Amino acid sequence: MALTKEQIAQRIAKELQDGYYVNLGIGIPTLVANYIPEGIEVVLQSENGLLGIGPFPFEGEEDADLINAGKQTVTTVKGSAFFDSALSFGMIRAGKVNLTVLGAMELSDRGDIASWKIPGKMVKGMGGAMDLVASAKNIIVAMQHTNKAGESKLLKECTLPITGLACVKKVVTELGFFNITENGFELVEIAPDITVEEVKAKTEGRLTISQNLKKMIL
Amino acid sequence: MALTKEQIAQRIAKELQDGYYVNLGIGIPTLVANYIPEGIEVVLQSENGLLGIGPFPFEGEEDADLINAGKQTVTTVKGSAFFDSALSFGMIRAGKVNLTVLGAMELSDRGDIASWKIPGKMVKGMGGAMDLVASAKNIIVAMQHTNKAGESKLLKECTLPITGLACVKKVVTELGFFNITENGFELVEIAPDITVEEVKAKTEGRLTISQNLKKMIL
Amino acid sequence: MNKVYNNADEAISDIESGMTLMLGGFGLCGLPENCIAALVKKGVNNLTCISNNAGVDDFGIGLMLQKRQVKKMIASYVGENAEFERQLLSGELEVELVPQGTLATRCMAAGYGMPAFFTPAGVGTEVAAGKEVREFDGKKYLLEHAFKADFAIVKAWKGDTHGNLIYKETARNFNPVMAMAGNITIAEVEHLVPAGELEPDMIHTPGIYVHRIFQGKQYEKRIEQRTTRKRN
Amino acid sequence: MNKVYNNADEAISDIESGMTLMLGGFGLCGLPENCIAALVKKGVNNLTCISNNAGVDDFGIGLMLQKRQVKKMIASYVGENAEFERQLLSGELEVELVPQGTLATRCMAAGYGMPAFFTPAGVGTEVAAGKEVREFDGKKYLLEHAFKADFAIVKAWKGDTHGNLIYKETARNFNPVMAMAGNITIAEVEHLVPAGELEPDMIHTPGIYVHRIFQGKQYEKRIEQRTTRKRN
Repeated sequence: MALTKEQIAQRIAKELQDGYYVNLGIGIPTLVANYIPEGIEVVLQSENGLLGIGPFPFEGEEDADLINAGKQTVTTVKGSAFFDSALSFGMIRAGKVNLTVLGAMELSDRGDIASWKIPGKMVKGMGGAMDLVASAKNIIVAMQHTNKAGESKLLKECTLPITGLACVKKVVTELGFFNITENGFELVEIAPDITVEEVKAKTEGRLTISQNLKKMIL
Repeated sequence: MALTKEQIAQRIAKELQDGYYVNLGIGIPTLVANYIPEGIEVVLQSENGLLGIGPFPFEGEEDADLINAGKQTVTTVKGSAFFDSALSFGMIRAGKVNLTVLGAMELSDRGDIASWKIPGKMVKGMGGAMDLVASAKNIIVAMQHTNKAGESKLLKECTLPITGLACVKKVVTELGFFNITENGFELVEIAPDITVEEVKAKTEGRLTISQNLKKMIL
Repeated sequence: MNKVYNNADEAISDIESGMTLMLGGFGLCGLPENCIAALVKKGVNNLTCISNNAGVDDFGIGLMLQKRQVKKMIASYVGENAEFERQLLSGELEVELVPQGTLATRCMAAGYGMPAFFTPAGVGTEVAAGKEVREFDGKKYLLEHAFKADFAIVKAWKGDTHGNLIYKETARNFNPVMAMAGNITIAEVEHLVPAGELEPDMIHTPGIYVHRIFQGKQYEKRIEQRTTRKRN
Repeated sequence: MNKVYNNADEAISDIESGMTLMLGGFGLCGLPENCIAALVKKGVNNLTCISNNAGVDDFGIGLMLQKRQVKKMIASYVGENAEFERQLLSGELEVELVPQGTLATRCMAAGYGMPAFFTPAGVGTEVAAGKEVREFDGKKYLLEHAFKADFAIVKAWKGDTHGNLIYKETARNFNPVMAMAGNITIAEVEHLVPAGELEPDMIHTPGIYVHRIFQGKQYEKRIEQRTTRKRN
């Protein structure tokens, strides 16, 4: 069975390590915060100027001056710090964020990512995505494997305008967990009840199957 | 009579205007703070990270964490702000400081200044002087007209290593107040009881005498 | 020294059509609401606006777009705004999209007297078109330039009569870097206090960067995504 | 997450001879006194030290110079130090003098992931030797590069267990920009408190930049120029 969005987030959360500073993008990545493993402490960075994002406020306690990068009302935690947008991207560019989790529209088998524009249809802007992908040493993309028409979004070449070149090293879709190597996508964990053949059929980019392919455990 | 150091500072203080942010270098420039005209408000910037330098502390109230760029213990005033060294020079480079008063070892008639090094004899370093002279739109140099041997320090060309090129527009020495124009030093105010001939004799660089030459009034 | 103005109308009175303005805020958070309202009332147009977002249809810079006061928008993210999209697609509005970190750093660079700097964001993308690319330690970077703005308009939580500013929570965002970058900087604050009442160690923007300050009123502080949890 | 160390000896235990260190402070103000003492005790040598000043003969980095632990000093102002001058003139010590604003900005650039930037300081001087000069808006600027440092060692007033730091008065100086720039950053603080005790709006250095923190002891805080006035 293909993973739900929550399960994709749940799998990505297993990559977290104690002491990590983590930037979670809008959409599936945000859900990762719900699955932080017991016993480890991670600090969530919000690029609008907050380290230490807390849970949503209780009803009636929303503070318009306290939002995350998705413009949602949030709270602080013990040890939170506020700062301006330049310092926020300063710490991102300086490589101080240990893990960045982002959504994508398309991904190439060399790790190129397209996520910010559909020419003629949608131009919302790149926001902080170009800074994040250009800077992070450790990026995991969370995305759907195919579009609504069933076409692969894991491609040989991105067709949409690029957000960053050769920057993504790992991707988790509803079908499995893939590393991006010099041989393209490498399936290392497969979702429960998904077949390798299905993954092959739905992946347009170069695909290899790990020698140590595992069933994904959530 | 040649001006004393205090009188040089006193004359420079007349250039202050209400609302000015001012950086005063070590030596004679520091004395300018003692002659701020009545009724105007200026804010003194210390490049180690303070806007709003107050007077020396009362005896027994010295605070080792609160010093000026000359490493002297100081105090704050109402409206003071602390910041780091990068922001301090940021505001200097961005041209936010309205007036900079500096000492000099030598000055050329094109406004080059030498103030940081005597090869083979003294290498204390430039500190913030190179940043200040490269950035300030309005620099007044406070200096002695001649060295101990009686040789002019207002020269055609600096002989010592340069701090900045063509950056000084005004200089006050014990002999008078000079603008630096395309024709070199222009004597615009002469110290009481000093003759134009003496100024000429003691100035090696190109010198013109203002059509409107005035006796300096302190 | 007199930096204090009575209200937004007075503070923006010499902003003219055709000028370049920086406007602080992220989404609808930390917006200079009073100044935006005054700009709409004054009716200046042909403006170039540098701001991370373009507001929503009926709040923030969206209000200026409704009145077609903006000729060019320089921003990083402009979703959530139908009127913006209409003007963009019809060609009425010129848009330059800049990566968010680059946008912030180009403001900061202006305030730091740094005309240009290298940043990795946008290498290999549309954003790199026409820009110098240089490699440092095996990684490619773009040369980006400091912004220039006739006016920077920012919102702070507290300010004093010397122009020192303190921001609140994530309403800080772009406000400090823009405050440093304006040829003239106008700050509107929720609480204006006499010089000496703010702790000198706790000031986010030193007053040297702020030319005009006034106490704003009737802040709406609209929330874009009201997300909450229930008490157990 | 455990960033808390017991003392300076533990915090610096893996600093090795030949490394590059940044050390915060201006003059004798805001110096990481505990770490300097521990470095002297440990006896590492061949160090490259980046610091605005070199201390005085018997305080600050001067203590490391006495023990000839420093191979190269990168600083803006090194007066007030006879032993320094002796080592410099004898050729024992390599010295690179950097304009103070450039020094601060090269640290900041490292912390902002900005490999290089343009600055006007030093154009036409010895400092410009070998550097790219470029004109922007009719003014000349030098290309300067971000510093790299194995360790940055800073002193703050208060810090929490997450590494968030608050500095006091002009003891802030170079400490925040160096804190951002170290490959590993060690902060010694006068008061170490549990995470949650510092006001999030008032933090000068966010903890993400700080890898190790400990509460220092017996701060001497020597005053270089004790200037006072008498009460009337």
